[in-house]
Amino acid sequence: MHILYLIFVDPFVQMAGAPDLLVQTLWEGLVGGVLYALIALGFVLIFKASGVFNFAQGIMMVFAALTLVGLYEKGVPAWLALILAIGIMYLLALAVERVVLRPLVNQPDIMLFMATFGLTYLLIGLGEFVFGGNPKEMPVAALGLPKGSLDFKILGGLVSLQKIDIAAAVIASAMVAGLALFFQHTRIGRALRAVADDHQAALSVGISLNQIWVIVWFTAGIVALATGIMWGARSDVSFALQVISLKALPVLILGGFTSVPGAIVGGLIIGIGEKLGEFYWGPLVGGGIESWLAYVLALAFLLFKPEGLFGEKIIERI
Amino acid sequence: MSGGEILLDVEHVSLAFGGVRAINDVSFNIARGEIRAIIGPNGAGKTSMLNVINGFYHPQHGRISFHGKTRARMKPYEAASQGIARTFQNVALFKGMTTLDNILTGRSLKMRRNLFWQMLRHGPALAEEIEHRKFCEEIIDFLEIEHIRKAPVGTLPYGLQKRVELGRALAMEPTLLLLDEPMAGMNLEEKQDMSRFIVDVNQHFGTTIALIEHDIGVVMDLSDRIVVLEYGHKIADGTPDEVKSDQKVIDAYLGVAH
Amino acid sequence: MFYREVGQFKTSYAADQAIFPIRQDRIGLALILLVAFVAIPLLGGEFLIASVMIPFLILALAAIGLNILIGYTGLISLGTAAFMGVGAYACYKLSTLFPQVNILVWILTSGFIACAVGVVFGLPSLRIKGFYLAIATLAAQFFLQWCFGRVGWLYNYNPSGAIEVPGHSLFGVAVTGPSATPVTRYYVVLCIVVAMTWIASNLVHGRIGRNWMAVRDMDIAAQLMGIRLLPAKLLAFAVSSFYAGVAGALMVFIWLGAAEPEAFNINLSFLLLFMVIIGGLGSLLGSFFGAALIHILPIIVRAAPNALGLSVGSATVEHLTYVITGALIIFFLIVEPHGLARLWQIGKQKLRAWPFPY
Amino acid sequence: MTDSPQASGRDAVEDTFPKLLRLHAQARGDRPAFRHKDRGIWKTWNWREVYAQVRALAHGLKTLGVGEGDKVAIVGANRPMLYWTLTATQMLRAVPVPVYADAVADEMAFVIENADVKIAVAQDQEQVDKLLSIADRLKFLSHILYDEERGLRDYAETNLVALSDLAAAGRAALGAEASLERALDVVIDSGRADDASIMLYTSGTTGRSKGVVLSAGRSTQAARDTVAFDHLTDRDEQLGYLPLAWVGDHYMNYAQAFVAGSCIACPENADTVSQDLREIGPTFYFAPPRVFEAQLTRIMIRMEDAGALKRKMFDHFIAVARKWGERILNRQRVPLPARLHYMLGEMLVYGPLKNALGFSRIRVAYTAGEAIGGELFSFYRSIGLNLKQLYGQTEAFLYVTAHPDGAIRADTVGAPAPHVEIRIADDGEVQFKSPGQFVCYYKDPEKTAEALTPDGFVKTGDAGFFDDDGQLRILDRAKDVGKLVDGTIFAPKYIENKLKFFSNIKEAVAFGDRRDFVTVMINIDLTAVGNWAERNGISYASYQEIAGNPRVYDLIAGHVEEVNRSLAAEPRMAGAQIRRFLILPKELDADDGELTRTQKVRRGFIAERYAPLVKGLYDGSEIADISTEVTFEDGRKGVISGRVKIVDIGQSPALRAGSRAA
Repeated sequence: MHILYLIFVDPFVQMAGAPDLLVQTLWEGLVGGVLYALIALGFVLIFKASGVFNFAQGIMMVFAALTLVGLYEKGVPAWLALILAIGIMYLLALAVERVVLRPLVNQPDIMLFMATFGLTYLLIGLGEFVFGGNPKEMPVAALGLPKGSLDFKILGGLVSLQKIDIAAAVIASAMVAGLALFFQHTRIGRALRAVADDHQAALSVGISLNQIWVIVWFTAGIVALATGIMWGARSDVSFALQVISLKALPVLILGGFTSVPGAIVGGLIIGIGEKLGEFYWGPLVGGGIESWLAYVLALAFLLFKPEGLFGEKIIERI
Repeated sequence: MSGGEILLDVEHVSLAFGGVRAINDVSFNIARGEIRAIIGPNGAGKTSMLNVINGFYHPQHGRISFHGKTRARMKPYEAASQGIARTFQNVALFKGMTTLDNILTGRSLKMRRNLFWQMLRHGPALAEEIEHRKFCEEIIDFLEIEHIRKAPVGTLPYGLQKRVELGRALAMEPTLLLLDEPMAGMNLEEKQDMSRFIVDVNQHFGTTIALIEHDIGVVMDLSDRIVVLEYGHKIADGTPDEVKSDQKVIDAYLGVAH
Repeated sequence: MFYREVGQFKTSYAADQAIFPIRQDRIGLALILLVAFVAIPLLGGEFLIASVMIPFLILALAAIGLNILIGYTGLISLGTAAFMGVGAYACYKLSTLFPQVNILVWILTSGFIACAVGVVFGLPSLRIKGFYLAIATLAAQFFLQWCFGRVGWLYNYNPSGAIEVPGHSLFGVAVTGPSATPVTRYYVVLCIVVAMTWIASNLVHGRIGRNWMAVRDMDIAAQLMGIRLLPAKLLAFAVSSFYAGVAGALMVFIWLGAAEPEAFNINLSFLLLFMVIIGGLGSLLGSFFGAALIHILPIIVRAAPNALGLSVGSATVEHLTYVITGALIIFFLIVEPHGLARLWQIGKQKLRAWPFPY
Repeated sequence: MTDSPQASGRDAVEDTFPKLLRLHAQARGDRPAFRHKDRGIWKTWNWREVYAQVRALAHGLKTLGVGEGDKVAIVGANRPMLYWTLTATQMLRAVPVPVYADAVADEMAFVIENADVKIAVAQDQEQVDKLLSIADRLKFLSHILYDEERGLRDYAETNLVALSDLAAAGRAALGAEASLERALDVVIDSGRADDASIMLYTSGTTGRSKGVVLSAGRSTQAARDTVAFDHLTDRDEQLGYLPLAWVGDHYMNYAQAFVAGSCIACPENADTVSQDLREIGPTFYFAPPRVFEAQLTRIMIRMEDAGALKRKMFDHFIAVARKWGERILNRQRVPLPARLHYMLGEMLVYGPLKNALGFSRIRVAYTAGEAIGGELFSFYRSIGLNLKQLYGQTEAFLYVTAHPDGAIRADTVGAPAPHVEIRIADDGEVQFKSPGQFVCYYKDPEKTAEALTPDGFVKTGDAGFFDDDGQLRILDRAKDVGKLVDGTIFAPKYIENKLKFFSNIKEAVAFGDRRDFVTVMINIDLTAVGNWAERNGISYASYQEIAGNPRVYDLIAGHVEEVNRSLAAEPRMAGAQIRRFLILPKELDADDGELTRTQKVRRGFIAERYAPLVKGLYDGSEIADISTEVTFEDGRKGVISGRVKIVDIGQSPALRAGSRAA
């Protein structure tokens, strides 16, 4: 009886009791969610355009951030480091298209999926090999990102929002908007959408598949970079972030592999969900449930709606 | 033959994917021991009909009774255990396995030895394995594919793959055998072989056969009765001669295709 | 070239169905076993036995388990490490609760416990496939790993949060704990691995194996053969996790001697996956190849520079290993998706057809 | 008829095959006697089982009214059941008449009618259908038996019986009634040496085919001799893949196996023979030259695709083999280094090669039927395959001459087989008396008389001669052998064969009878020459064009000179070297009547059809014009005409025998 109370009543009592804490938690979750959403976003881009389930998307984020910080630590001015980082993401996109996608085109998806595992390891190894494995600090100031926090006295308590988080939220929304426009109103964007539907169509637009892949991976790279900066600003930059980046996967399952809005909504759900879970229910089981809550949510979700919130229904033809 | 006992009865079956109506209130039956053809232009719902019969699709309306037992929603493996076997339009073999193993999978319903014996693969398990190997060898002999017994099916020419697939279906000792375009993409000689096999199966094993085929000549020779579908509707049903002379059929199908 | 198959005709199905129908292969196998059972213990140094062979065999066992799932049944799992963990922790609990019971019994029992857990997490595999399933198994990975860290009962509330293996002996010979000699531990592992490999090969060569492959190659047709997907897939999960569980137990009890939850983190799952990919999907032999490569690679990377007289930090070694492993994966997927096992097959075919090219 | 004089004094107790079978059943009952790849595995029967089975069949046949002297036709591929029925027939002192399985209904009808066949045994539905289609014409035919039931279950015919049922019934009856067993034993014992053991119909290249009657005593005797000659034992394995109706199979497999107690393995079906050969790995093997030829071609083609290094190695060791292989096989003295070199080759090439071909375990291999190319012959010997030639005839129950171990040469057919007496008639025809010598042609005394000399020698109809070391050489059909004006023997086939051993030459037609010198018309082999042309950058549009190409002429001229050289090496032939030749602008074709259906050149016809060319060959002109009708692939007729170049060829000085061009 007591246990049921602890699970189904007590948490809500707490929420009501300390609304400021609730708001704080929600905000935390929201920001986390936004970042998940960004990773997932890059992922969806690639999946839509090249049908590749890019397991390495999370690592690309860490790699991008690491490159940026690494260069900065090597004395490169932040703005230049940023540009270089972007450049490297472009090279990466090229390399991936050449070395991985092109040879494996027409292979079963599962092959490409596994190839991205290889990519993951390659990037981890490379990043650490070049810049060293020790955690690094994101040069927030140098990148002109705000520091410190805004505190509001509301709901009889204190809610403090990290400026960086606000920035993150803003930038994230900006990027989403930007991408949306890009897809709707540019030739390439339309081509990308076409590819998602069928590859011939893309060619008709007059862009080769290979180019498209490069573009997509590059875009995903930039998204990764931005995300990486945000994450990095909130915690140190190291491949420990890898674990966080995997969170993008359950997000995808919720959102569906092919839906941009799905990625965003899914991200928010997961982000907020796990924060609330951790904060209000976690203590019941000794905390730390953040590490798996997302996956279990996703799993539960899979069983009832395999195609995700916004994904197209998969009809099996015989 | 068509006078014989009814083996499978399809009554007023309708099937739709989302909005698309694939089959529309179709009824026909298959008598035990006959060769029954389902023909019609592409997209007439022939394959869907087969999929309904062996439980891949579940019709929204209508009922299907097999062996007199009317079924609600039947799973494919249930259909299999009731004795309905099937080959596919585009060969659906287990590419990673050899001809022999493919045919052996057809026996899996008949294999009883449990995990324990399977782990040892000696005594009863091996005995069972061998007993079924013998059966499969009969099929291999029947289909004249001795020379590719141990070859991975992925590497075989199309015509032979079709033959192996038939063998796999036969391994189930089905009472009703559904053949989806058994001769698609075959050259004349291969077609003749395949027709011979189909007739032999029907006569020597007494297997009832329902087949979809585009080669009208073959259909007319092989089948006892023919159902003609068009856009999910049944437009004719009867002996080859009846169907041949049916005006609707001539307009809808023969006229178009040939 | 060494094959002389003329006159090796089969007069019974038993002989024809044998797993090694060619005499020369049987001889080869015998030689390998001879080396494993006699030569290595006699001639092998402490390092070879304790740091190369034992881990290699254990990893190979886990790889076989995973291969049954991915290679034979076509179900991707990223949670193998967790299932190994279940085996390890189960064995730890059981052997500490009932120390007097023969440790081998517990090692196998913990296999069954892992098996049960595996089935639970395998349930979704009916509804979902491919990457979806992969992600679902991540749930197992993280949830179980969390349990190992947070559920004190599992590690007997050790302040360290780790599990230390108490000494156990078998017929008076110490097989676990500090007092156990490498050779004894090696023999324990070897026997178990050989036995379980034999069983695995029996399974995959029989009805069950065929059903798995049928599900893998064309699940629709498989259903038509009367194969029910759920039981087939769950059985694959069960067997797979059983192997993982036993491997996990061995890993802690025979190899490491102690372990923290981190020992079973997602990286191990990845490594096992790589072993299977590089070794060869759908090949038991491949599992051994893969395990050997992935396990020995870092050792080589570590040793190589020293041999060249350079000194390289252990961190760098790790990074290099990562790079090489990653590159290898991509390389194999592109060049030979069926991995080392297929290369082996091709080589063998060439020898059989010698002097002809095919 | 009594045993031929040679046989006297060597009579053994087992003078019939049933008696031999009984002997093996007692002496080596557990040794394998027959194998058959059936349903994927090699079903094996030991001698005891076979004996029991044959007795059962015999009794079954008896119940169908088969008795002494009755004829039983056997139609089908090599199946143990058919071999057994054959023995069962002999057991009843009836006469088995194997019929070629690929014979069309009419040919079959002729044989069965001519042999007064009472019961026909068919392998499967196909043969049964053939038999039924002609049944009404066969007054004596009472029953048709069959081995493979597939498709025959629901045949209405009442006189259609499954061998398995017959055997089962027989077994049951014998089991029930000991008296029947004894009765059967009595029949077996009553079998006599001069019982007709089998009738083999010689394929009718010349006129109607004749039923060659062979007696039990002589057959077993002949087999005994050659079994001893080649040391066959009950450890030997043979592959029964040649037509039952051909003396080759009946002797090499059936007769020798029944004498030696060795094992006969029957392949699964026609298209798995080479695979089955590999699996069984026979120790005694017999194949016509064309089989070995095709084999070699396949080897070379497959090696083409091998990597450069591997091919180098292959060529290197093959060269080594050509140099030393035969000497080593003939146990001649060979320097140690060469021996070691060869051993290495055995490990790297010859061994694996023989393995790939299924020859690894062969102790003795024979080839016969046509002349075999020296190159070809020594290739197989050089890689360690003990390949030998024999010269034989159905009338001799095969063996007339054979290569004795140690004295083997491509250009002879060997020395007289044991107890065979050979003489060369004045007209050069080879005549013999042999242990296995036939009794008569069935129901054909004139033909029989024609075939025999007054003093009981058999005329082979082949011209030949013994060379210095007592080995026989066959030149040609006697009637084709002619003389040049100067009296030198002119053996067209002999010369043509020498030419045809070159892969570039498909057909050759030699002229010279009653002329001053020898000339030939040559048909190039388009595939071989085509490849050569490709390699040498010679482009061509048509057969006619490449045939006329001067460089092709040079190529062929080279071959012709080669042939002259080897002719020069043979005292009797040196005079009959080729003086002039030309290359025909079209391929000789059976559709145009230039070849027989069995691809033999019809010299006379060609001579008149290409009269202008023949004239050109002899009036010394450089070119001759010809226009002739051709039949195209699609059967359309057309006329091709053109000028054909004629070339003179230098003569090689006649050498003394001894040094010989291979």
